[in-house]
Amino acid sequence: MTGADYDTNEIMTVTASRRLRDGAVCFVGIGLPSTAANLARLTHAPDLVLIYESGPIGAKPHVLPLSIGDGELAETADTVVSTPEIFRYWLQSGRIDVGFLGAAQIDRYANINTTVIGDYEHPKVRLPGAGGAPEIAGSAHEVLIMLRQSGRSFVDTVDFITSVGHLDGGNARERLGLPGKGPVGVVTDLCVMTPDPETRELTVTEIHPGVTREQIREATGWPVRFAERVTDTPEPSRHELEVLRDLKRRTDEAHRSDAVGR
Amino acid sequence: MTGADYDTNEIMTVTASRRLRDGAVCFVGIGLPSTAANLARLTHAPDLVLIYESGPIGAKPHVLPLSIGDGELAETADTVVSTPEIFRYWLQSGRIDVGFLGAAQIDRYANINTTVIGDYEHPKVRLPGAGGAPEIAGSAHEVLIMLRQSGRSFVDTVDFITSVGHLDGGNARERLGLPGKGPVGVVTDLCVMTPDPETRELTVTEIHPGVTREQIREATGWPVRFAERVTDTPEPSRHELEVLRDLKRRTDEAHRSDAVGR
Amino acid sequence: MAQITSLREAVKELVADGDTVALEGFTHLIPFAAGHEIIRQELERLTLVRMTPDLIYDQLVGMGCATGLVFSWGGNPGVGSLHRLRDAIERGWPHPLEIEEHSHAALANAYVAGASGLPFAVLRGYSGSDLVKHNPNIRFINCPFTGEELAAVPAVKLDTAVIHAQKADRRGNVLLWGVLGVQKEAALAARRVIVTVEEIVDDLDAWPNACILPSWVVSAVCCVPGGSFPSYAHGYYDRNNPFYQQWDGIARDRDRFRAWVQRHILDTADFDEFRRVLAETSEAEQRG
Amino acid sequence: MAQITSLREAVKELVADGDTVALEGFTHLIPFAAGHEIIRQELERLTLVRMTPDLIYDQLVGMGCATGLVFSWGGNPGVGSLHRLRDAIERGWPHPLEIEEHSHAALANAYVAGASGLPFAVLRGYSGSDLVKHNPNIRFINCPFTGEELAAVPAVKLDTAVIHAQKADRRGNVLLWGVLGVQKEAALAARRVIVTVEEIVDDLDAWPNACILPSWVVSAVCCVPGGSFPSYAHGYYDRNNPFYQQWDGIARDRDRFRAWVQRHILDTADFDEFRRVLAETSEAEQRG
Repeated sequence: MTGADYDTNEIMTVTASRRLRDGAVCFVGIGLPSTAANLARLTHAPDLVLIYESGPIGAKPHVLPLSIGDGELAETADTVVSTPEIFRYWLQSGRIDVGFLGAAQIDRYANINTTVIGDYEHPKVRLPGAGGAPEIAGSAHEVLIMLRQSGRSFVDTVDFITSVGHLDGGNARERLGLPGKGPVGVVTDLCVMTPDPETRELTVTEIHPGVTREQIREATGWPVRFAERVTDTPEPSRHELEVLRDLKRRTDEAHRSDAVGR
Repeated sequence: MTGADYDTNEIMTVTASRRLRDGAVCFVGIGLPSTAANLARLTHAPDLVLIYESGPIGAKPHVLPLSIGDGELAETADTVVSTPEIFRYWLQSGRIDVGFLGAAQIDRYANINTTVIGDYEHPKVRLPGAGGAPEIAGSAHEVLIMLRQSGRSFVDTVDFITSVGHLDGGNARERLGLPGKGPVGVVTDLCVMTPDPETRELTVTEIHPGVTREQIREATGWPVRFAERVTDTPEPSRHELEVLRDLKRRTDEAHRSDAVGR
Repeated sequence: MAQITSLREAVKELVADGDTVALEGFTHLIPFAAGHEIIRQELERLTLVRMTPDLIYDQLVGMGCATGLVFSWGGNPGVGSLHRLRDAIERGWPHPLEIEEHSHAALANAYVAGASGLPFAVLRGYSGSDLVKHNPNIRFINCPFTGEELAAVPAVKLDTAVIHAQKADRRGNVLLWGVLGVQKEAALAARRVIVTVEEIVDDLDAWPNACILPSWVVSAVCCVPGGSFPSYAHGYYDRNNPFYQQWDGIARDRDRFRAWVQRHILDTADFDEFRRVLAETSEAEQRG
Repeated sequence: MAQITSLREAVKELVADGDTVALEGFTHLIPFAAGHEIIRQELERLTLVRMTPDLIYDQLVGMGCATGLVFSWGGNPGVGSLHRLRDAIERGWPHPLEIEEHSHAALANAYVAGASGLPFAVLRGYSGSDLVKHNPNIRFINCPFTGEELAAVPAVKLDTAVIHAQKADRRGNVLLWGVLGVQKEAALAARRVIVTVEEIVDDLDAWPNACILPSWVVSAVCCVPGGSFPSYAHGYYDRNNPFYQQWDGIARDRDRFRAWVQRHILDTADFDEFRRVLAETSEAEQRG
């Protein structure tokens, strides 16, 4: 296959999905992470355990949820517990292998902002806020982040740290006594970044087919570093693309059938 | 009817049951309190809500439970919650009108000992311990206590305060900041004692038919006081006795049917 | 014991200006009908508590019913912003809104503390988050055994909790299932509880350990079929995703929002009429 | 992922001398079969945790498997004393037993803290109780918002939790219902989890929001029908009250207790054989 056979969302989703190992317990955010996690479950990781903050444990949705608490999640889960229990018995207890998050804004140390652009008291743009992310970022053994890359979303320093990444780098997390390892990878529509082992600064380690280093530099709000060994992101397989497209088609059909007022 | 038509357990049980008003929410201990509470539910208080520490809320047992977690309680309850939830959401939250307790040993200020006779480190007799009683005694709006009266069970000072009554009397509970009013009555096979409004010392306010003051003095380990107005305990009605005896008969039959090894 | 009554009566009796109120439901069973009734009765100066404000609080905030909001995620799920909420926070329209902002974990724990009769909740959370700098109700305590530092938040204490459930029986016992969110905790953290339900039945037919609110912790039960539209009621109807998408357009513009609320809520007598008028609106739109 | 294995294997692999272990079940689903297997394998120096020690710990303590006990009510429900437990506490037989004694509310909260990954639990309790004087693990803290004083106890942290449940499926997902006690919390507060079940089925057929332990938090699932005798398994068999009454006589006397354990537990290969021998014993007694 050549790069022409899939779009940038598809390679981003497939690349992220491949980072989820079979049998892992994954606390899933809605949107891109949920799509990639379910792709993984439907391809190489059939025993991936999906937990959503609304309460479903072991969800196996046939179509993608549009909201974090869709009935589809409850119907296909092993069980559904209350939201306090999800955060207390399942996340805080350290049972989550991978916290899988999206972000509005991320900085060079993978700190996440989903709260405000500008000043908190007088925001330029008020974003939705924290949701489950701060404790997912703190307690999950590892955090995987997924978002489209641009100079506006990848900034040198976030206006507001909603959910902690590696703070100002180095061993800042250990000093704070955070239980989890924090972000281990950021998957975008252009590349994969991983924290430098020493400084924890996000560094490009994989570049998607057909993407240039210049494109990545332009889409990053700090002078982005490239690892010594930068690899080419393996292309999505035909099977992965078929499963992903089927999933999206099923999802669109399921939701098209709705009509307002009914 | 005359006193000859019922025994001392029966008048104790009937007298205690009459103190539970219809619609009250009652946290019930096993044994005598459970018998009296179910008698109330089957006579004058059909909407009495019975909660057992094992988790049943709104239990309506057809036969008396022998253990605090009998299946009969779960099957007849409105729902069954976990034991932590019972203590957190239902007792600690201040939703219980009446905490209904038994006791091994009680003192003149209605402090309860169910832990040890003698010294804690080198007990003469090791009793079962606290169970749910300390927090029932603290958090229920009112506490009703039921036990057979003797010089050994009614002592001047308990060897060990397992569950707090009125401590050393007066406004000791208020000083401790306890949310509930504490013991408001102790029903025995001889009489009913209630805490003096000022000193909170247990004082005889009702004497069962045929019982003498001398009997009560002999069965009390401190120089017991009698209220200015001591009334005669009303006799059990034929209906109350019939319901109580049916309940006991049903209970005996249900449990006789068991056989070891099966 | 719960009174079985009309939603109009329940809101009139059990919600007052200045109250602290939570209308809960985590994307599922959101009590929209009750939210509309609060708008119809023009309640004011409410402090609203809710993990996910969703459209229901966009409507209440946009109509000026609230002066305070305690929340942990304020977006239009699967769509984007809550424009009325943003307008209130960014530009103080229709009037300023004081916000207390938490994470889901903290607010969920705060509801548990409220339901448990505790003054505060303890959690392992917030470390490194700037929320700590802006919310004085996030504090830190040390474990009396290990010395470890943990976050603490005050318990949620409500004047009135409002939830929607699938079923109640004629005595007012309430059964809900599926995504449970924090509804039980919200109800048990409140002095007064209003429950709207899809149906009132003779027998709940509940399974073991079902999530039930006994009648004696509920103040009023109101039968409002469809009362959580456009969210969903598991076993009854699905989430109406197109409405969530259309809301983005309605709420973007102050005048269009006001006109929509006037026509669909203020000028309707109850939720049934709201549904009828809404259906007319969408037919008209389909005709173009 | 849970291994489906024999109880002998599970105890051999997952319980070691010196471990902190809880065999939980609040009068319901008490894992007696697993307790017997621990006696058969002659495990030592265990610290046992359990709200209600019941006969299962009377047996373990009487056989000298434990050097520590954390508990909140140690009686024979509906009958009286646990004579082996009393003998250990009052006279140090077969050897001294260190006890940490709590109230039900505190120990239940301590299990919740353990399941929640917190180092301690907060409760409104213990005020005025002498337990505070004898248990250094009962401390008091102040609310960082109101200043109110509240009790604190350390979280229960277990090496191994052992519970009995009604059903598991072939993947090792576990379903229990009825009186739930603290089993879920015990399992989630442990590094290793053994679950004995009445039956292993293809499909759990669980209802909404059922109490389920997913396979991935369970170490071993062992099919032991009747494994909670003489307690009960809701939907399978009732509590055997006569056995609880007879235990009073068996446990009163050291030699009679030892002989009973020898014949019924040490000399039997597994729980099935225990049940057969017990049946013989009671027939013999009936013949007199």
